[in-house]
Amino acid sequence: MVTGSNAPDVATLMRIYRRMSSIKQNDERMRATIRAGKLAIIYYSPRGQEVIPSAIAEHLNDDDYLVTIYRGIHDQIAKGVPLKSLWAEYAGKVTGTCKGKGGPMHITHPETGVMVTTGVVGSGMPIATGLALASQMSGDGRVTITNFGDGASNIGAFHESLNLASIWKLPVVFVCQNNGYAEHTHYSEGTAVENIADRAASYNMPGVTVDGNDPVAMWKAAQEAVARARAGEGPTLLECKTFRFMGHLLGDDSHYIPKEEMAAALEKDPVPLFRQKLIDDWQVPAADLDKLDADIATEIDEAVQFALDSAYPDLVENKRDILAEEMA
Amino acid sequence: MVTGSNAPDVATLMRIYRRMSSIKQNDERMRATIRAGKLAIIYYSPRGQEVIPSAIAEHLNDDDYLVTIYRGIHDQIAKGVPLKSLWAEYAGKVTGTCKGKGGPMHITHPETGVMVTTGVVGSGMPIATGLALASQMSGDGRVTITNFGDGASNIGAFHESLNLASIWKLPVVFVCQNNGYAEHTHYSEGTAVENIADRAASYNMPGVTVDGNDPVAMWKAAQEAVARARAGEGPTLLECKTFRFMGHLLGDDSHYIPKEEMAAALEKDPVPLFRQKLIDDWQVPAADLDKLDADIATEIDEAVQFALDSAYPDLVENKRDILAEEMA
Amino acid sequence: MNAESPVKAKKINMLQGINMGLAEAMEADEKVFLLGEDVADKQGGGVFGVTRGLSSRFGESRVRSTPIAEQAIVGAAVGAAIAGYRPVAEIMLMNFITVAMDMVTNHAAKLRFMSGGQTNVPLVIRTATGSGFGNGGQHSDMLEAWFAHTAGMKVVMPSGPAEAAGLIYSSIFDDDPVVFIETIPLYYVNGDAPEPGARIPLGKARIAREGTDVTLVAYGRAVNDCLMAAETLAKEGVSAEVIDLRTVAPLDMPTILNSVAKTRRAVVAHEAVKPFGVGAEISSQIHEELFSDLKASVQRVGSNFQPVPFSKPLETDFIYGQAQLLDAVRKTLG
Amino acid sequence: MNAESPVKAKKINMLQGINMGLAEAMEADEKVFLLGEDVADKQGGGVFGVTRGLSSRFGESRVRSTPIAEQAIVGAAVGAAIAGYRPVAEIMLMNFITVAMDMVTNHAAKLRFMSGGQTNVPLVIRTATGSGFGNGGQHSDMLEAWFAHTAGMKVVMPSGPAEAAGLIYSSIFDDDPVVFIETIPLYYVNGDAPEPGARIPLGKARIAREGTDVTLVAYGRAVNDCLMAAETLAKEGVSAEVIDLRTVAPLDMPTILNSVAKTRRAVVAHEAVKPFGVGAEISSQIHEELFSDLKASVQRVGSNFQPVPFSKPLETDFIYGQAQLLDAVRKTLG
Ligand SMILES: Cc1ncc(C[n+]2csc(CCOP(=O)(O)OP(=O)(O)O)c2C)c(N)n1
Ligand SMILES: Cc1ncc(C[n+]2csc(CCOP(=O)(O)OP(=O)(O)O)c2C)c(N)n1
Ligand SMILES: [Mg+2]
Ligand SMILES: [Mg+2]
Repeated sequence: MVTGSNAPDVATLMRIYRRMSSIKQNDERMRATIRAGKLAIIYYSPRGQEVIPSAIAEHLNDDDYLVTIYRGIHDQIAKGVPLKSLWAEYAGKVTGTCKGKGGPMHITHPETGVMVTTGVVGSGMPIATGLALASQMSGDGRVTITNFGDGASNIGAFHESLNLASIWKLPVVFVCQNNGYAEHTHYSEGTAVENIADRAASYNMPGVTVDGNDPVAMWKAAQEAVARARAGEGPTLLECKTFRFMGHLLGDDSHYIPKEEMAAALEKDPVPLFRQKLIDDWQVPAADLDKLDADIATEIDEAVQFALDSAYPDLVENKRDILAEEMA
Repeated sequence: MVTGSNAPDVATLMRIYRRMSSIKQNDERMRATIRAGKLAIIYYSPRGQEVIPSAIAEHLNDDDYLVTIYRGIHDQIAKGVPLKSLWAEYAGKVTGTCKGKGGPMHITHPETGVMVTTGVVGSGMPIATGLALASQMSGDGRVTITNFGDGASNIGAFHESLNLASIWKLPVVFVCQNNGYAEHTHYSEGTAVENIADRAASYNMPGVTVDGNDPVAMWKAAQEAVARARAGEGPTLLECKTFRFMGHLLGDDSHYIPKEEMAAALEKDPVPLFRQKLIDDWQVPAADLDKLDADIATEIDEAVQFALDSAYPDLVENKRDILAEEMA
Repeated sequence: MNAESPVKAKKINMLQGINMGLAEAMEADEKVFLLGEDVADKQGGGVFGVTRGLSSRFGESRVRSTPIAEQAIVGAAVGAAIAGYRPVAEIMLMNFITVAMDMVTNHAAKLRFMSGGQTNVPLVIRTATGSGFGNGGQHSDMLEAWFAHTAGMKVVMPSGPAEAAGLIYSSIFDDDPVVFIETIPLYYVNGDAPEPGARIPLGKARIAREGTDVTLVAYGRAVNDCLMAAETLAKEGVSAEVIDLRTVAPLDMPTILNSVAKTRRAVVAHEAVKPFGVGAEISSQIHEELFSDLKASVQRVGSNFQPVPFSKPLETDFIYGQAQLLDAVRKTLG
Repeated sequence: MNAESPVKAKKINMLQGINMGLAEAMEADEKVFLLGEDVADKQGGGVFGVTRGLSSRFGESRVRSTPIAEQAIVGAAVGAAIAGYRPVAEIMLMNFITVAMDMVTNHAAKLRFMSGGQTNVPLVIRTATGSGFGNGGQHSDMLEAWFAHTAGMKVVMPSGPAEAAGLIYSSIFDDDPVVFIETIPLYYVNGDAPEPGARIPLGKARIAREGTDVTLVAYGRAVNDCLMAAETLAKEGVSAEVIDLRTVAPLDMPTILNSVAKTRRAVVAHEAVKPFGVGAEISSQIHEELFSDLKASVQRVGSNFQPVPFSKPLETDFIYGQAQLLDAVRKTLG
């Protein structure tokens, strides 16, 4: 849904909320399913980071490209990957986005523009420049979004990609989801700059720091960056400040996060806050939101069931998709 | 020779000039020797960039570390590597700095602190952080200088190194010798920022752009950066604007450089200009400079002869220095 | 079984074994220091906890958590090494070394030679990997063959806790750059603790089990798999000798060739994919040296030639199993 | 000899051969584009001139000079490839691919598999290397074994100008990622020009010379060295068959095995250092398949296991020569 106005209306906000609620509920169900022993996976929860992709999605078309990372299920849901296919991939089933071969860290779903999900920190960015280059060369008008963490901004691939994208004025938005930690390392212990967005100065591109937990601010910042890319004016580095509620991966007890920091962050949980805001400031009836939340819950129920009921891929899949030609 | 004053005296300037003259004459002889068919090597001339290392050297001790690149013979000469050993290495002789095994692109001479010369763009910087880390941990007071080109500032290793050096406040100076071209690519076609020094902002470190062809300006800028490193205050990104007179490598006809740009640069050849300045502004007798230049010429004569007269390494050297233990 | 029994060795796992070896090395020489992502205790002592306790004991100057920047990590280790330190760099997972291969191949491996012996690079790169944990395509690769193919590097791969303790210590005090590869599944397998101060020299293989009919050459987790296969074979009346290489580069060919000269049959097994793997080098050398003594061609066992799949049944199918090991042995029995 | 003679093919060198193949591919499909350092004509059409004239002909949008940023170069190629383009990325020298191995190994090679076949990566990485030019330790390595060991990659290595023209074309239109390795010394050797439009399929080896007594398996510059050795052997009454692999991965084992089944003796030769090299895989497979047919063990010839030295006599000693090739053949003759 590409929009051009400069303030989101209530319908827009409701769509953003819907995505946020999907992401949050999906995450809760995922953790419960893992804890119940029904899914044996390494899980990187996006809880706390729901707003960022939910707001960006308002400015994207289905065929705009997305590149994301291991902590990317919120990005994928917001971009529209069907929950059934996602759950089935997480469960390693043949009905998954990638027939179960990629797994949680490697979701690909071209129909919704999800081209690469990578487990190597920073490595999505160079590839995103290539997707954007393809769009520039073909003139297909697509924009590429590439997500990465604060920690990823310290690796070489970040630097090379932003420089190349700027030189070539590529239609790409570099979305840094700055959640304050890289695994167990606090932002300030790995990153020699106050705001990641300040690094845009090294590449002659706009660098914008935005409250990634504020749906309206995110919507505006994303609008500008996407519009700029789509207009052929080049890339933007968009730093979205947020927080990671569940640690690096499921099971992480967040021992390295000061208790007060965690408590303060949880208090500002963006999903209930935004829900309340919709009720208070936008007069959305609570019942509407209840209904919406419940619909999502049902959708998730179905997705979980679908995934658990689906079959595993046949072993012949181990010979397929390695090269174009099937292996002997 | 560590100095602390804030303006160079004539003795200092004379030492700087001596290094510059050495580098220039050595380069001329090198090119002549290659053209005469007496040396069959790929040669990256430093002509035009004489001032930078000549001025920096004033602030360094013998045991301060230097990391440089294929275009590094000016850095090595300024750091004090004996010309005989250099020429012999260039000639692949056993009397060379590295017994002829490294060659022009890989000069190592620990006695004068030359620890690494690398042929891989950007790769000296990460190693320089390690040398500086060793000094920080041991408290030996050494400073590490790492040289690289403008083109190298676009590669990932640059980014990772500056960030790490800043986080750890390492005693290292990142010296970008910005000669406007990376091989045949003009600065502006590869680099999305006006000054390389501006990139320091990404790492919370001072970034200084200096006229790398002005000995006094260079002396001052280097003094500050080295002092800062030595005082434990951390790294500096020092961008020295200069020009490469002889193209990327010997034989390069510089077809990609606009004629006017080249002509203007040659007109500002820093070596004769500084020579004249010493005469005009500092009342140095031309005869003194003639003598100095002539002494250098003699030294180079001897070095060339030494290299040509020296033996090649024995073939057993192909089994040595691969691992600590000699190969069977 | 009583853990306190004087004749039984204490049981530890490989995480503990490596931790012990690191601690002993740091104790022995203050030039030994560690760096890597999250390695200090503030961050939990490494993602698997291998370095747990060490920053508390030796200080954060010697156990340094780094940014996510593998080129800088390995580069800093190279620089410190040529300045006289003995750095141990942790690359969290082996697949991530791919961003730092320049530092390894073009620098760590070559600086001694290119400097004519003036700068040696006594560093260790510790890294973990291995399939079986649902980590998928980018977190499970075995790349030891790359390093073994690189002159100037040593490659060490322990098969258990005591092995790991003795080998990491020797790797640290070796004057050459070492890639030390830790198989994640082995982290959690218990074995006898080493005698305190026990050292294991690099470049020397170990006969893990003696036998007369066939030689199984392995390293890392494949050693245990081969020992299991040897048990099965023993029941069938086949006496298998199992060699734990310990060091993949340089190879201890004398030990391999002595064994195969005796058994006249050999199988080489590793978790890495088979084509162009370490097994090919060993197989070739055995054929070259013992061609007329061999009763059958040397067989190789490795994982399927494919990216590591995520889905559990595919992942299980990916890695070689007992069936493949036994089949390979049976092929040599003719 | 008259160059205009109708029966004689025109002579070109490998630089021209590759240039021809690139031009034909760009002509055939506008999805083909080139990127790399200095590849456009403004910068001279590549450091060796391989891409000379192409930006003038096809425009700078399709022949893109890049910053020095190999991760971005290969990454951009990967991204454009999964979006439907057929990028040809030039990595100036093979040693520089070490900074971009993540893009190759973890991404180019795996995206097809990890996506369950949804994204294929039809890119070509062209790169040049080879010793003999005094380029020293960091500019001469042959790393083809790394890529061959990586499932999902193809590795192509031409032995001459017409070969190069036909193989680069096929590499570009292959739907899998290809590393295309150009040996610098071969750039300047003349050979017959290809027929216009001649294509050479990937994965198929070529019998470069027929023979009956021994099979020499080679690729790249070693093909020419083996042909030379075959001449010498012929004078001694030994008939050597020479196989030019063309594609190192996947290997054309049927062609190799057919030949060795006939000759019952084999030597594998390559410029890469011998240990853990491509020769080991080929040797192992020959032994595995033809053990009882072989008259002698397969011999391998490769360069010394050391960094490439600078000094001329050392560099000459580093790379295998005719003597080693002939020795290896004689060993198989027993
Ligand atoms: C090249 C590389 N190095 C290390 C890792 C291990 N690792 C996985 S996630 C992570 C932290 C990334 O932090 P950040 O970029 O802030 O993203 P977040 O997880 O906070 O979303 C690390 C170090 C990796 N996957 N890739
Ligand atoms: C990683 C890598 N990529 C490419 C090259 C090839 N190369 C050698 S020098 C050079 C240009 C470097 O330019 P710059 O950094 O400005 O240094 P200058 O040569 O101008 O001193 C290039 C691309 C290389 N050596 N290493
Ligand atoms: Mg983070
Ligand atoms: Mg330059």
